[in-house]
Amino acid sequence: MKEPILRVEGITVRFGGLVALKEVTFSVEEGELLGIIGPNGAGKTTLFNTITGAVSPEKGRIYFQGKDITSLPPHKRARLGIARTFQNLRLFSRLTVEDNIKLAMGLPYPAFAPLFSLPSYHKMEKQMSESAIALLKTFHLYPYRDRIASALPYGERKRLEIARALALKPKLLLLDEPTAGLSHQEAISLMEELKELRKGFSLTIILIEHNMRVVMGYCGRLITLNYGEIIAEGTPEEIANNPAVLQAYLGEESLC
Amino acid sequence: MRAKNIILVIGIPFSLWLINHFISNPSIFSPYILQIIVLMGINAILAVSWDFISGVTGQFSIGQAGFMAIGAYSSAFLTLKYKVPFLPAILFALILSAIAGFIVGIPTLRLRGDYLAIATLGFGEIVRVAILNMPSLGGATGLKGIPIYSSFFSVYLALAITLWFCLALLKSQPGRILLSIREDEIASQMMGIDVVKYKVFAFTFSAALAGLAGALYAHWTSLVHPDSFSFMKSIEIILMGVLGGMGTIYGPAVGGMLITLLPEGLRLLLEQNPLLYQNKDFVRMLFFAILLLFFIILRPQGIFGKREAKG
Amino acid sequence: MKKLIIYSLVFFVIVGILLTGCGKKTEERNIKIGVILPLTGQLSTFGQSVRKGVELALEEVNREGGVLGKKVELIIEDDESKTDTAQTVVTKLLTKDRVPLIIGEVISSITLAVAPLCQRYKVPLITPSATNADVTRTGDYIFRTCFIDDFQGSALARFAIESLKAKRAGILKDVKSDYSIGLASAFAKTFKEMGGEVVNEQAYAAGDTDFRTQLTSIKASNPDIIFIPGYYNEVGLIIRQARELSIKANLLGGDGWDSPRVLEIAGASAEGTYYGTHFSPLEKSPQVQEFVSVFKQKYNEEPDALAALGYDTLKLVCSAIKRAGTTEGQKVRDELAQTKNFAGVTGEITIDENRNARKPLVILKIEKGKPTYFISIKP
Amino acid sequence: MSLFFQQLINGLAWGGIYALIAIGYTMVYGIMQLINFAHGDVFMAGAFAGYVIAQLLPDKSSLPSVILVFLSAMLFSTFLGILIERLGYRSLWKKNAPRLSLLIVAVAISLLLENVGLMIFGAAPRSFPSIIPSRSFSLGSISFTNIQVIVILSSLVLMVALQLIVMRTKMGRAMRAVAEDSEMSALLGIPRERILSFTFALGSALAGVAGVMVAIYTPQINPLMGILPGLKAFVSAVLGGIGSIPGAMLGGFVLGEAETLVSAYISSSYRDLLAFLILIFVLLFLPSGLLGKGVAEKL
Repeated sequence: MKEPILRVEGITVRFGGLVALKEVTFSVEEGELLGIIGPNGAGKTTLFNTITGAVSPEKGRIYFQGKDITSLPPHKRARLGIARTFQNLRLFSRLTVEDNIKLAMGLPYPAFAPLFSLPSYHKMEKQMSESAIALLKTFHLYPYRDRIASALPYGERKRLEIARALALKPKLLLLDEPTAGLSHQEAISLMEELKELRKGFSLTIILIEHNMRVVMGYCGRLITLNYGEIIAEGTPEEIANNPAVLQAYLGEESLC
Repeated sequence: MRAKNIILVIGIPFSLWLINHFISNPSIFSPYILQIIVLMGINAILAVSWDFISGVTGQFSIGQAGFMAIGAYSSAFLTLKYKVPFLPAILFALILSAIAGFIVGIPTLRLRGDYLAIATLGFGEIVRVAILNMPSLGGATGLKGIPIYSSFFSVYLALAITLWFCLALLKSQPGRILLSIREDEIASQMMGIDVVKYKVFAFTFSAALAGLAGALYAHWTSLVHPDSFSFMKSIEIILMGVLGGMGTIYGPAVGGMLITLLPEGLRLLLEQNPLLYQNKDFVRMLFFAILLLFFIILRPQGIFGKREAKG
Repeated sequence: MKKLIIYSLVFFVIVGILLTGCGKKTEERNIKIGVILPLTGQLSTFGQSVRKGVELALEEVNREGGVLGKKVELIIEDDESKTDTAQTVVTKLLTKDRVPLIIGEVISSITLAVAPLCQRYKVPLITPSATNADVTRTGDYIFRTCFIDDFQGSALARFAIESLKAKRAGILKDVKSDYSIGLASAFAKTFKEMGGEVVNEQAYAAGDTDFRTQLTSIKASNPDIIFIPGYYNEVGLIIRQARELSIKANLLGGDGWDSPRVLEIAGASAEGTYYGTHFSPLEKSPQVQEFVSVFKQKYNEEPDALAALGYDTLKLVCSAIKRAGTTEGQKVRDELAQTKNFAGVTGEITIDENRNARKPLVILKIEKGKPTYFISIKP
Repeated sequence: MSLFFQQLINGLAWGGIYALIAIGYTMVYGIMQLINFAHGDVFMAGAFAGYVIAQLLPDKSSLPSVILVFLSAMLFSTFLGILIERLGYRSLWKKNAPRLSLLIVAVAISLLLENVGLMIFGAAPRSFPSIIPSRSFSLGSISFTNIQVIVILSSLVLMVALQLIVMRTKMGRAMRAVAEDSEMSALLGIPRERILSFTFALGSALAGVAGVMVAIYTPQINPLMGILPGLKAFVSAVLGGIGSIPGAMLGGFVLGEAETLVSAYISSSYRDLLAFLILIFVLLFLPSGLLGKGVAEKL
């Protein structure tokens, strides 16, 4: 059995008195599309923050490709190939669309290179532009190339954030409510694109979503969080009929 | 691309050297105007140094006067007491203020927004009061009789180099990274950028530039005393940056020049009106305050900044 | 397009400045003398007093036909009691107005800052009241018409020991002023040489308003005299707060006390304090009484030491130019250097080899709310 | 030993003054997360208002005229505080402009007040008419003046009064709610603008009183007298725990005493240095101050 790309073991996070995550344990296989669902405040985003290093857990370990990354700072985890988007869009609003993408490419030449316009500087800048443009084209954002991020319509900004995450050439992509605020049609086309990308970039995706049609239609496996605990794990069908999940959502009409 | 650079790298110093002969000769050109022009250059460097850390990297600093003081005093101490020539003294001032920037940068950069601003203000005052209590640095009455090594040429060459360094960085990936830290530190971290390392670099680089300006200032006025590096000086530097247009580097450079030009222009203007002339210094600061308020509320991006489109 | 406008605007501004810069000054009809004084800011009363004395002397000189057949004109500049402003303004006097000679400054720290400029442009600078010894050491173009702190300090120490029978002295000096530091060290040196003991030395910074902490620790060493070589703003508060802390010791100061503001701030608590200065309006000599009456007639108030020094300085400068026969810097400098017993209201002025003046110190005592003549000490 | 107690008393007076000004900083910061740089100058404006009224009064040291001087200072500072909030901060705060702009506006207003003061009153310091003739008492070898006692007592009384207003009255509860979560309180129908003005008014009134107290205690005023005490009062607020009113009081007295002891036992030129060293220390190692509550960065 190949080593799972991500292993989360007994993660507990506490903010003052409030227990945000309690003994959360699960693992993700390479290439999987895992969905995380649960009512508001169940700890979904806190889980993402813990995986990406923004929040340090009180207890528990996190393994990425077999390596223990629990105490790594966020930027090192990103370099290892963990990329994410945010629930409420954290773009670099006064930078151009292209620059937003380039940000994920680190610093490919020595800091002083631009001062003396060394050849390595020109070569790498050209390369960065090319790969950025390629990515923008796949996300149909190329026309907005020189506009500043805050000038884009909402849908386009959502796609830009995902494109920026992909510019990190990640192995694991954490999407925090990617279809939130999108029309049904836009959500479906986004999920189709993500399916293509998963194959193209041999990508593992973890998705936090409230849009049940998206979750049910596209995720291979689902985990349900409630009050910081995993209450159910399984294929979309199993989850749909799981009493604990229904009870957690209380009164929501049947899932499928 | 290459030819253009060579022309610039040789052309600018040569033309500055040429102008220097014409402008520094008291019989041809009035030293009073020269004095203003040199101070314009020094203030431009200071405004750019502030813009690099506050406008570009978004770490609001009210302590530039502290680094300027370190640069001024360290270089003056060497040239005055040990007869060290000008260039090594300037390099020493640069390095010392860079080290100071590094030492101050690491602890304070964990702070956010106005806490950071107040910490840098505290740092600036600590430097001023420390110098005040160092008898070897002339204490409260300052260092006098510093050899006048600065000239139009050295100041504007330093300004040219400062602008070249900062603009080259700004237009390339290091600049983008610093700008991303200004825009959203957490997102920048998530994109794999070691935010602390870059903030400390920005702080150190900005401190070095302020130190350079301090060294040039000391060797032009030939007298430095702690009061000319009070936090009011830091506020004046902020004013230049904000009016010029934060985050553009060339904006604050022009802002620095205009702000220096203002009091002299005001002095000539006010000479006719005795009452205003009587307390012209307050009129100058009053005018600054109103100008600052006008810009912040009506045109926050300053003269050269780009309007932020409302998404 | 917008960028183009802005760039061309900046370009024209710069060219404009460059052009206004050059151009020579035409020869002037009358003799212009530069005067640099603190007319506003922390020490404005000093500047105002010197200005009154200088302007009175100017009237008299011009009434008697001016100098070398030309009327004398003053260009009076205010440096707001700040060294940076003083430097800018003196540069303007030297290079834009091209004055042959400058009277000023009043405060030691500021005089020390502008003296190198005058030395560089070979324009004589005469300070009426800056007593710090280093001032004239800047260069051979720097003169003064008052005594120096070394003399004032030792004279005050001699006065404390001989007249006030003091044994244990406390000192409270202003760390921000060359005058105060120089005077304090001169006093301490002579006081110790004459058998006295400096029991406690405390410092404050100009602009402070609360001195109770320093005064309390001085009080604990129970001195019988406290020497306070400061300027009048702080001195007034120090005297008041000292009496509030029921400190009974004698309080002694230098010419920095010579301003009506001391009595205004300290009020009744200034009773029985002493200070040394250059001049007292109550001196009996006919020349002094005549000066006092003319001064009172013009300004209906009594002249203080600084007004008298200003008056003497302008008269001395005019006599030097008359003797030199020209306003050329080098010649006027030589004449000034050879001044021998010039009869001034503040006493006979002889410029010694260090270009300082040897003058007596006048000690005044504040009695019934008024400074009264007590004793004068010869150099 | 008596020297130590004598120094303590000297420290108490300034402690009270710092505390009164610090309260203004803490309250405004609690609601707007803004360091109101102009607050030190409101303190100065109070002193000058008192000065102008005292000049006009015929019989200066009668009880009614003393009260009139304090009242006029409080009213003028309150009016100034509200004016600053209304013209300077409100438009930006409502647009929730970046905090940087608010900080720069604060600095600009502070410059404005200082230089208007310089234009009208000139830079030379003025002595404040002694509306309370100072009489010194002594307990053993420790001597203190009636003014010191008045300063210390009145600052304590005002602080207790303020604490009552904040803890007991409806307006006080609303203030605390807005400080806790201003969006939520707006949703619950609390008129944020009025609360903001009320907070500025309260803080400025205290600063105005502190201004008159310093004017009587020193007794000297000048248009730039607000800068240093303003900064030190902010240090007190941060030391006590920004946002907590008891913290501001504690911080004020601690800083007042620390400064006095440092300048007594080390040297007075390190007094100002101490304030900033404390500031840096607290900001780095004790961000929530002595009594403050932690401020977590919402992700």
